[in-house]
Amino acid sequence: MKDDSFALAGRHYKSRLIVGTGKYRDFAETRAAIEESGAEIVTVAVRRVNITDPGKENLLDYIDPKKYQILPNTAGCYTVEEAVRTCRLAREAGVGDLVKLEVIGDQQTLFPDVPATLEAAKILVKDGFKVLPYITDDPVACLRLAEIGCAAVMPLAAPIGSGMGIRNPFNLRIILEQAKVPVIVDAGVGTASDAAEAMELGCDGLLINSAIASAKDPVAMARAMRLAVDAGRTAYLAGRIEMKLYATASSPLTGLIR
Amino acid sequence: MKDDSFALAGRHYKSRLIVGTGKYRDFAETRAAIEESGAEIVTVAVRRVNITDPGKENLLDYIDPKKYQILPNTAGCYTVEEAVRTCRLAREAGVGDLVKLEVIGDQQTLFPDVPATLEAAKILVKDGFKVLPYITDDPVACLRLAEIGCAAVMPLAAPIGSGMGIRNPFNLRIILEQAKVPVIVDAGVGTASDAAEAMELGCDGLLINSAIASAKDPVAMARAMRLAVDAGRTAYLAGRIEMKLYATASSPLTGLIR
Amino acid sequence: MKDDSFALAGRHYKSRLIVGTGKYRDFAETRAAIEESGAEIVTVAVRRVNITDPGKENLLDYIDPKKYQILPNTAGCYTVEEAVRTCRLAREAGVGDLVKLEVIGDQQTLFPDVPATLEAAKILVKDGFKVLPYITDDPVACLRLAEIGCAAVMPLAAPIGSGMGIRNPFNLRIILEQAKVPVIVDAGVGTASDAAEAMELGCDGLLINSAIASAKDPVAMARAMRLAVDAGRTAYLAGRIEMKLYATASSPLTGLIR
Amino acid sequence: MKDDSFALAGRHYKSRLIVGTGKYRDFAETRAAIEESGAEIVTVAVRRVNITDPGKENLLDYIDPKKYQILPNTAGCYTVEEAVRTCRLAREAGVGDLVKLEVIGDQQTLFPDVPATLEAAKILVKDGFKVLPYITDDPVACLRLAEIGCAAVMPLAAPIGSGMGIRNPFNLRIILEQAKVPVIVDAGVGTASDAAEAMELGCDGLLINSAIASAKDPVAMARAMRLAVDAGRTAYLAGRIEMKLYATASSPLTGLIR
Amino acid sequence: MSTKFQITLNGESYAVSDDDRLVFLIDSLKLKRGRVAVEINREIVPKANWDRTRLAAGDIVEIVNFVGGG
Amino acid sequence: MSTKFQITLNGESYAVSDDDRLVFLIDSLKLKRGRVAVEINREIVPKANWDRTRLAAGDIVEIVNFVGGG
Amino acid sequence: MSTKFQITLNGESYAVSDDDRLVFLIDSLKLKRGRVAVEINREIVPKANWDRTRLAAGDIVEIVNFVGGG
Amino acid sequence: MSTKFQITLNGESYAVSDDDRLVFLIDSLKLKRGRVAVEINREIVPKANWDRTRLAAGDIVEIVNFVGGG
Repeated sequence: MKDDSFALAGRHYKSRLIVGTGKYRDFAETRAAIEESGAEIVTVAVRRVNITDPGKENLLDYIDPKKYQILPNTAGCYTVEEAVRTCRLAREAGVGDLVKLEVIGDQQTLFPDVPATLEAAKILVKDGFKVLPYITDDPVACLRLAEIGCAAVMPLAAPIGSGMGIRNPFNLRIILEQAKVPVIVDAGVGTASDAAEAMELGCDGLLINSAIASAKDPVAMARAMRLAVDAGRTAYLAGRIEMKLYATASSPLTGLIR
Repeated sequence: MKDDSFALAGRHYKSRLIVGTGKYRDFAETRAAIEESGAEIVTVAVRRVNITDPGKENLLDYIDPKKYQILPNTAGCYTVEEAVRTCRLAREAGVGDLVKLEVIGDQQTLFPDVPATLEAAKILVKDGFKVLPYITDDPVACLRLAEIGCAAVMPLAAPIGSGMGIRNPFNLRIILEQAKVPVIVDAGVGTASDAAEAMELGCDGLLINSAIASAKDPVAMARAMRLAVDAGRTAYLAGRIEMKLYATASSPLTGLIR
Repeated sequence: MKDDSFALAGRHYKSRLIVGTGKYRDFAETRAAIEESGAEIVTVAVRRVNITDPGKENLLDYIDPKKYQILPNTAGCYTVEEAVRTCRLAREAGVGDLVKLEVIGDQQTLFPDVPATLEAAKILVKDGFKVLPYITDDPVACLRLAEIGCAAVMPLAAPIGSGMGIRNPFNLRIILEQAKVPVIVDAGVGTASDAAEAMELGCDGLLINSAIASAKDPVAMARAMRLAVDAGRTAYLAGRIEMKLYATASSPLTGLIR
Repeated sequence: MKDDSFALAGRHYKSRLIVGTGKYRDFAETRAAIEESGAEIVTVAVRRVNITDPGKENLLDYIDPKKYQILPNTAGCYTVEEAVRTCRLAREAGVGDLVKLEVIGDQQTLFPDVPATLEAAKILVKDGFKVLPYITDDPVACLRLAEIGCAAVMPLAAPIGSGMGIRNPFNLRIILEQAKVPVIVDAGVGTASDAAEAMELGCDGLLINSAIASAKDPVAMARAMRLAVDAGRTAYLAGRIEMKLYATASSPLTGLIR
Repeated sequence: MSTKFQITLNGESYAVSDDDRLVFLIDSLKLKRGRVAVEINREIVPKANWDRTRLAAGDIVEIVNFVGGG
Repeated sequence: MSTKFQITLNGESYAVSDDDRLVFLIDSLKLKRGRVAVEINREIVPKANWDRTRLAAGDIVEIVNFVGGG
Repeated sequence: MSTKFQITLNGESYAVSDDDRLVFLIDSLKLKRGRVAVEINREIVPKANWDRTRLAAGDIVEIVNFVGGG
Repeated sequence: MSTKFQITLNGESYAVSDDDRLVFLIDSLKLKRGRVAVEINREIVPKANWDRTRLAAGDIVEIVNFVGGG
């Protein structure tokens, strides 16, 4: 296969895997896992600086913004205002205008608040942001977000951190067939085969955090996810065989001894 | 992860992917796909030489037996006698004593004949063969084959060439938990995520032919399968996160702006 | 089991199956199927009267509003205004204030427009309607609709008329665990086992139209759905056995002959 | 639907549900559950009479052999000889020549020993028994058992008592399409929807014990299973709608207000 | 009876005769009062007002009833 | 009645009295004839032969009936 | 240096010294300019304005940076 | 070279010439010795014996090699 680069918000990336930086034991492990993952885009959260111990090491001492596209998220925001405010602070902090929009609707499920997400996306797009919205696997919500001008849509595969995998591949298939912007599966992936399955469905990219950071061996799982995304994408482009209920011999029927 | 080589019948292999040589357009494509797959063990069928055109090119002109472990199969055999006879001819042809035993029970499904497979395995083991039997995903049949002295068991994931994937992961899990010999999934894999899933279940190896040879782009699919087997095995060793119905935040709850 | 009646919007029903009246060959078949289904609540659409042939028979000549709770829907409405207007006309036509709210977001999927559905629900509840909203299987949207004061929530199992069954039982389980109002699965059921599964998950009710009306034998399928809803509800209350990977004998191990 | 009786070994039955008598709290509960299930065929085990307390109540004091077809099983038998001997004793005890053949291969899974089951079936058929063999969901084994002259085949859906439901509907579909004798799913059903699903696949009958006897409320679950088998069979005969990825409106598109 | 004026009834032009009361229109269409609802120029007309309601030239009238739907 | 000899009944030693007919054993155990089957030394004894069948010292006797099972 | 007045910094009371320029606060906290963003009373203060921006008693100041998140 | 007798080779009639040694047959078919196996009348003939093995009229000979298979 020739060039199969991933175009997102005007840039091209080699890797279709986007990784988060939460839940690691320490920054060294974070860096090691991210390097192993091959990711070029890395999500981060926006939080108050530590006043009591300001000298303290910072994530960006380990994840070089010159090397990685930093993708600030609005995790923890439950209102349009909080989410918009967080994006503006992130942009001011100087990592550009690409943001991962999350407007959470409920603490138990961390599912998005669909109307609030649409409203925040409108404001942010008008404000010049390149918006990657976290959303339910709702084809209609995805259509609306594309109409609003989001750079991609990020339907969830399952609840954040649940590791349940792609609970509803049918909705994803519909979203992909209707999509006019890249579709990046966000949240729910638990293991490598889930990642491969998402890519085989035709997803453009995949965002993973917990499945890597909370694995027994995060660096090894980062490698597994890199391989799985590559495997799934390659299989998608290679064109899989049809499914059949019955068998088809793989050895010839002629020339058998009698 | 340090050494994770695959021990089978007294030899160690780097790759856990075994590939077939059937259904390719030509020998050049066969060779290209097998090289891309990274496989070290390659299955072949035993058939009458072409008398009318004996000079004709032969598979082994393309797949060097010095480089690859050739694994003759008994595909097309419906009786114990045919299968045993085929194995003996294969050994005489000079590729060693490792054989893939298939005693087919029915043309539509190409499912094995379980009693005949057990009987043939007994004869072949006594005769000094290292037997890799194709069998149903029946835990009891797998236990018996191990007792008989087979070098591994090769339960099917789905009918040969069906591309249905792992139809019953539960039986496979039981077989794996009870296994005293390597478990190699044979038949039924359709795409990369199926291969990754098999390895994540803990399978020691995987045998694939149709899913690669009949893909639109066999060489690309061979690459996808290599990556998927590696991804699945790596994820298995890395230790995946538990599945949960509800969410767990991946960004910290502290330090949010107010 | 003693009384297990289904309380909805202040009334109690014996049957937990709600059926639609669309897609039948004729009114006689509609009536026969609805009688066989045992349903007490029947959905209908609101459309212009036929001016050219006003004498023509009408659905309500066959489905007696005194015998059945008529549930007008807003199928075909794509805006808040259309949906609200349709509900008001339905109420004026004299079948009460219970309405099935649908605000469709897209013609291909007929998935609801979540923000518009929430907005219409607010208006209708304030206007005194008892609102049963058709919605995605989004736990957050279901929470909001309950807060707004809807009499129940009606998450879809799969696209309307698709017969795909319960595509995401996990979301349904979450919705049920969080629910403060009855949960009625609407849309997507294809056959009896789907209906039983929905009730076993703990759903309070089920709305079915296409799976009955478009079956080869609609009256027989109506009976199947009645039985399935009863079977699933009964099993839910009876308390099923746990799932286990391994076996447990059902015959005693003692007293075997030797 | 007109007559849809279940023909088995020369007799016709109204009910397609066969129930076991193991694991109940007491004989009264056994009788109550069996009556509620509507079953006409009831499996029993063959064990030594209690010498120390011979007067003790016996199962058949509660399950009248004149009213129910008693179906002795060979549960607990691990060899051909034990199974054949048990069947002969059962016949001598005077409940006829219909037997449920089980030759168990492994204590953990209670999966059948396929070769031993085939061998025992041959002997019993020659000896005049009407044999109902418990077998894996192996299409080839089912073909062989029919050729031997068994009155039906009883593939397992999942391990005995596991409640896992129909783990591999694909194998069952193949068995059903190839079947020349009735197919009765034996073992693995956990709840009502599993039973409905089995019947929708086209199975002729269903054998359930643990799912009823070990439910929190066995009598209620017996009722649920009766309803589910009826629902599934009725749906199978009614002809379900096709599955589609996208939606089809159930309300008319004409006559909408504008 | 001669036509008095035209209205738009359910999207189509409709000739109203001398008797321009809504109730007359309903009855002439042989509609069961208990089964329909009426809008004139987007305003619902309650059944109680049908007798005294008179149609005017150019009125947009919608009369709906229930049909099979899911 | 004095013990005559021992047999093994359902795996346990059992004393047979003067009346060594099988039918007497069955009756003394209060077993319903229609519900049990008997094996002596691995040979089934048809009900028709119970009256004339006599037990012998050391006989291995199995008497079975039906119990709850799946 | 003596305290001049109090502000609320990241939700906690904080004493500002004689030098009440924002830039001084940033530097005294040893924060890397390129890595943080500042809000005063809900208004973002662009980096370009940090030198000339002066804090006032009671100001609500938020200074944020990036942390690990998904 | 004149035909001496007929054998059945891989299911078809085949004429053997004056040189009736198996090794001659193999070579005349241009088969790579290392890649094939030979059965005569259902008995495998080890490579070591090819030189001294002579074919006889009516022999059923099978010569196999490896082909693509899964």
